[in-house]
Amino acid sequence: RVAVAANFRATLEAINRQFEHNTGQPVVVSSASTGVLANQILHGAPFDIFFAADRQTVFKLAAADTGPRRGEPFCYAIGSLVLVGGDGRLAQLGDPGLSLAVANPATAPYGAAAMQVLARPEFSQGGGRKLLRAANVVQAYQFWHSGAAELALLPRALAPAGTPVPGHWHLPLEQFALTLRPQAAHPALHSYLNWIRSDTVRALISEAGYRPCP
Amino acid sequence: MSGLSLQLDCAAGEQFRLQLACELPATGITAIYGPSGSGKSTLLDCIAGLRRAAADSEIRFRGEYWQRPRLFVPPWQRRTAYVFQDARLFPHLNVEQNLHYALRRRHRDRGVSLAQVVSWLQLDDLLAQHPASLSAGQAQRVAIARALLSAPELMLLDEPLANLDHAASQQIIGQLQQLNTDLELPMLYVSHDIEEVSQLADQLVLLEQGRLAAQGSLLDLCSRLDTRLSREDQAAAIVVGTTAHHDARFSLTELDVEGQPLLLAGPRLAPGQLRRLRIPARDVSVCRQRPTDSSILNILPVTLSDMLEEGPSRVLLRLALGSQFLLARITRKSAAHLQLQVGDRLYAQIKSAALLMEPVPEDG
Amino acid sequence: MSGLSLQLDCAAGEQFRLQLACELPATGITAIYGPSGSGKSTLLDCIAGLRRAAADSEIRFRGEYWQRPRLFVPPWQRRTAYVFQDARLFPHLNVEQNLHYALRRRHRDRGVSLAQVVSWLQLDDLLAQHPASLSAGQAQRVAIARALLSAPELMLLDEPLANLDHAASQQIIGQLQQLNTDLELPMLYVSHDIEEVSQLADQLVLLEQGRLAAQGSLLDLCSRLDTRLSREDQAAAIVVGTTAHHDARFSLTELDVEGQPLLLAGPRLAPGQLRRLRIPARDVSVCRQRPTDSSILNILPVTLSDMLEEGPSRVLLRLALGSQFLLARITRKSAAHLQLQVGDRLYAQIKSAALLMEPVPEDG
Amino acid sequence: MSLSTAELDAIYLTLALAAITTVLLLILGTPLAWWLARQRAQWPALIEAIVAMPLILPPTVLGFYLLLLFAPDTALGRAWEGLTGSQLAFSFSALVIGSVIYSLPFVVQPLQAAFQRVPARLLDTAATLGASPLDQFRSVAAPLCRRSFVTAASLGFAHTVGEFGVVLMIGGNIPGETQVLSIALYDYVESLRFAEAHRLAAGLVVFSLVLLFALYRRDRRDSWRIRA
Amino acid sequence: MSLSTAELDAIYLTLALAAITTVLLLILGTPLAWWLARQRAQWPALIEAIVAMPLILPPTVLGFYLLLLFAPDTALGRAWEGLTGSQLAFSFSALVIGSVIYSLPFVVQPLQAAFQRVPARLLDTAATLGASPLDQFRSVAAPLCRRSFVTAASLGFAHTVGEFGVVLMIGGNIPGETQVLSIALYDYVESLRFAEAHRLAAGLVVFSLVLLFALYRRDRRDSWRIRA
Ligand SMILES: Nc1ncnc2c1ncn2[C@@H]1O[C@H](COP(=O)(O)OP(=O)(O)OP(=O)(O)O)[C@@H](O)[C@H]1O
Ligand SMILES: Nc1ncnc2c1ncn2[C@@H]1O[C@H](COP(=O)(O)OP(=O)(O)OP(=O)(O)O)[C@@H](O)[C@H]1O
Ligand SMILES: [Mg+2]
Ligand SMILES: [Mg+2]
Repeated sequence: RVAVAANFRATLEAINRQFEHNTGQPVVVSSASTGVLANQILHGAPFDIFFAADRQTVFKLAAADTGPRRGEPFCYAIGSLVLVGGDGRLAQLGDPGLSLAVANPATAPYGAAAMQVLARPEFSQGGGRKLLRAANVVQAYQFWHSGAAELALLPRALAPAGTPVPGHWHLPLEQFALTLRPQAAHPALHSYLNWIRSDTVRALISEAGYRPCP
Repeated sequence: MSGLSLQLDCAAGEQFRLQLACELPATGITAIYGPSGSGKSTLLDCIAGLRRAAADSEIRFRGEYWQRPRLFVPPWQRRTAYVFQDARLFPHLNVEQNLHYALRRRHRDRGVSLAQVVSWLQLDDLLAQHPASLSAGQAQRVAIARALLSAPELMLLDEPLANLDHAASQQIIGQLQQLNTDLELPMLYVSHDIEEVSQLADQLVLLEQGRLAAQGSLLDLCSRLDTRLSREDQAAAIVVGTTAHHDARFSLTELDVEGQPLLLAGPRLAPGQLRRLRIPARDVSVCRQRPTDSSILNILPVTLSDMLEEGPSRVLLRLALGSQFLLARITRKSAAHLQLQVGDRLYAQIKSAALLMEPVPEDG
Repeated sequence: MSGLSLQLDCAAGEQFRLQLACELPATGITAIYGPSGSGKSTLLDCIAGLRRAAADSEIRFRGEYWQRPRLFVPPWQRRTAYVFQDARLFPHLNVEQNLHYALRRRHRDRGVSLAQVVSWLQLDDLLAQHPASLSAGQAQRVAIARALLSAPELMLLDEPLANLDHAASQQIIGQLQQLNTDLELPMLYVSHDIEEVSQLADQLVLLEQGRLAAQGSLLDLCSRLDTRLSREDQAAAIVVGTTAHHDARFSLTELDVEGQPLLLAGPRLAPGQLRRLRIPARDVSVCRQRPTDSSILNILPVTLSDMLEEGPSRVLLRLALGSQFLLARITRKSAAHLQLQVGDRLYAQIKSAALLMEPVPEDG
Repeated sequence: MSLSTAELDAIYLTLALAAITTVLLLILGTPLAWWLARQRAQWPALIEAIVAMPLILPPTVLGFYLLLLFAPDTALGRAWEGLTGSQLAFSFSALVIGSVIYSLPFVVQPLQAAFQRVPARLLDTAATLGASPLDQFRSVAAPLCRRSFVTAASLGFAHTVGEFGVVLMIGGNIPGETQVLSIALYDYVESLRFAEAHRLAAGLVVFSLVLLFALYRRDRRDSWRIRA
Repeated sequence: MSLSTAELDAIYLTLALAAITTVLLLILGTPLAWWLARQRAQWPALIEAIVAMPLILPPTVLGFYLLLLFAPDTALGRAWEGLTGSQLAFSFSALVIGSVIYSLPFVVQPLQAAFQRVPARLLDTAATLGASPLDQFRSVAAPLCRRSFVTAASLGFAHTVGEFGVVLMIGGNIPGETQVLSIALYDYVESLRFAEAHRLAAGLVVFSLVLLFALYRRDRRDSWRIRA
């Protein structure tokens, strides 16, 4: 059983399809926001592995000593940010007349990264803009998609056609995963982990708009 | 301007249908009399606009249509007040608020005041009570008060005294009569108590199974032998007399009925006034010779104008007194014993008679 | 085993308090009589257990406590049936279902059947109707039927006939009396109609402002001059007689009252039966000589045992007929004219008398 | 317990939203419920079912559809912008509209059930005393159904306070503008800041408890006086 | 329109959850509402306020607290595991319990408002005919309040179908076990599969519409017969 942050769900389902095809092992996917899943895991949710959308949550979980023995957190993908909407120029981020949707910086790493981008001096004139904080990146996408927001800063995975934002404008968007059971007891889990680290999967991940982890 | 003209066809359920056409005066008190289930309440509902008679029905009051094809004046614009058979006080308002409810929405400015109504119906002690805590008779008194306060142009009363004791209802009957004349407020009064009816009513409408069985002035209908009224146990004739002198010593008033004196107990009345009397048939006996040492004071010479056998043992007599009539109910045995024949000259002994405008029972 | 013994103290609101202690027989019909607001319904509520009298009150029925300090038998275990002043039919059930409701929960197995009750109260046509569509009188009949079907050991009736016409109520009164004897079903019967009361009741409880004003057998109370009853317009005496022969030709039954014959209209009765008669005071007149050619058949020799002036114009006479008494209401003028004195031997002319067990009015 | 400005803003917004929504709900829901209760025909059952619809869709999904409806390039969005000069989506007005739609069944249904049990006899009585239909409603039906108004208003209010999915979706979580308490609380839980979450939740619960307790107690006192 | 197995699973789970929850809600809510309606004292107003509490907390937050309560290391969690042998959190049973708590006010409040208006006179009448208090309730109060039962049941059912925050939190979105329709729908929207989302939402709406319409229409027919 796999718990996955909502933004990675589509990618992971593609990965799992191949795994199931190769091994005949079924994989059950549960998705929700990283925060909800973390809460559930803290309170005994029966997941074997958790793909979070950030780094922090996973380390917090690993540090908490409740529950069965957990593995080491590992990085499985690095996200990147793109700008969608308007005429595609990054300079629009400095225009106070355009509304901008971002994920909630308090809970979503892409939201935090977006805020770091907006904090750059070249966009300071845009301080008066209408900033829409969606619950997560998907909702930010929906805000923009529905036409209610003119611009949005989104993961490249959601909007491959968007204008990329230079990676050094924000802290790296590492996505970490964590095994929640001792691998030894679960041969299937072991083979699944090996599959995730395989090159095929790495290719799939970068195809989906992520960069591979170092 | 005329009165209240009705042409109604109103089905209630599958089995019952009220169908009648009549003209009622828009003055005085009209009693609607009939057995239970004959459609009395249905009739009032139609007049008040709470039930919708069939589209071709017509209701006209003082020249104004309340219903006719393609016209239906809603109940709140009809200027009637309705005292329902169940009191229907508003449960969320106390007695005083129930009265104010009517007062604030009164149909016209002329009308009785709250203080008057409260004292007439003796509601002072009840004003703060909620309807649920009233006794049935008290609730009925409040309902009458509330209807009066809405200052209607037509008052509909559906057995308003059913839950009141004799003394209380006598008092309210007196007040209703007073209001009827003082305010020129016509009333339709449903009752199955014939005593009540003949005390109050000028006109009578007899209903039977949703149809008009008879209609006319109380005086006429009461002395006829062919209506349902005469078959009642409490059949009575109504006669009219003029007040003559008052005997202060015995507190008796003499009435002149067709040239004959009739003594009634009760308070002093100014002479020369027209008054109605109700004389129950079972309180009248007849004899061929005038008795002299009896406690019966009222002994009048009459002519036997009609006889009707009622069942195996009783006979109803219609006795002419000048142009008016008395009814007497006697046994068939007495009739045989006295060898009564239509046209006989007899003496009617009247044991009791009631003055209707000032309802004080009287006996001889 | 005794009857129903009451010792009640029950406050309703701030102003009203019912306080009485009495023993009532657990057979026959006991009338509870009193003006509106005197606490009649409150009394029945206490007996049924719907109102809780103060903790030190006691109610005992046939030796079994229904209430006493630290004991309160809930209403559904008291085996009473209650006909309320408002019919209180269940609005979500039709007439038949209302009747079945009582039938399914009946208090004991012995009891009348649905078919019987339906035919007694003529409910056949109404069975499918919902309560909201019934006329007031129809609803009352259904309520009586429902109470009967619960096969109670004590029947409480709160003005069950207030909305019925005379003919219908006469019929139901007859049936209630029948049931009372056939099923040995004691009844407490609230009414402010004294005619109804004296037709039905064996015992009488007079209430006034929450207190017991008088209590006793109807016969006693009715011929006393000192109770509220004698001050009523409809005051009447009750006498007991034995049926003698029947005159088939005129359909008259002769009753023997204290050795005197009294003729009553009505169907044949087997000789030798005890029967009660109600003789209204206003239907009795007196004279010093026996009249001969009058339609009044019943003329009985009596002795004047008491006189009571009622207001300025009337006098109430108590007339001894053997060991029983008649009441006569005459004018003060007649009394003066006849120079009446206590002890005088007179003739009482009885215009009408009603046989109570088989309520057929009669006249002489 | 001290509150941050953001929290105070959120509390203020929440109360304003819940109060305005409740008032609007009563204004809209009352006539609708009255109409539904007094219609004899069968087809208004369809309207009843439609009113219940917002309950069926998960709040975020309902919010998504509302967002599609409110967007500036839809008919409604354009009309609104033409009328008021500002955008509908992500405005406080949008929150109000969304909340009203979402909470409508909680107001309409209890009221309708209550109105259906107002005895027609009493309305008729009022009519014969000269009360027009509106007056009959005001002076008879409404006071008889007061408990159901309390129920409707408190369900509507409480639900708006706790509502979250719809508000998040169409509000855009703008602090001081559309960030209500429920979202702030949600944020704390999401970011595993349990201490703050507990504090805010406790505050919310205590506040609502006091408010509702006072409301219900008053209603109890008044309604027993009438029923006695 | 063909449905995937996952969707069929979700539909089945949703219906089972909503049905079981509604039944439980009526079983628990009816006596509670009756008790609240017949208590004359003032303090039960506190119980009324507490019953309304689940409305005030945003669903996910409420879910979070329920999760704290249900976790395997709490008293309740341990007791449950001891009794049934399986874990409470993330089970179907947990969903049921959570839904019942969350929807309780929607059932208790309309019922209470209705019960308060049952005339004591009629209950007394039933008592004199030999009906015990339970029987009085069954045979008089309940039928008189049938419309409010319809309201309560349909609010409870619809709300359970649409509920989402609590279910997501305490259920864990496990397909075939705790993934109900509302979560599946949420998943579609979240993963930008709008076509599927529209299809599922439309199906849900049409289904509920038909169900509720039938229910309300029946109620209309029956209740007018009585009121006529
Ligand atoms: N909806 C209905 N369905 C069937 N019958 C009905 C309906 N409404 C009224 N009725 C019948 O109409 C008849 C007339 O009723 P109404 O109330 O007018 O009688 P009433 O003369 O006032 O009698 P009461 O003196 O007992 O009050 C009754 O037989 C009643 O059962
Ligand atoms: N809760 C209350 N508050 C104040 N007064 C009350 C309350 N309940 C009853 N009463 C009073 O108690 C008295 C007795 O009422 P009850 O109903 O017993 O009278 P009743 O003899 O049955 O009269 P009726 O013949 O009119 O039915 C009335 O005066 C009534 O107003
Ligand atoms: Mg009637
Ligand atoms: Mg009474």
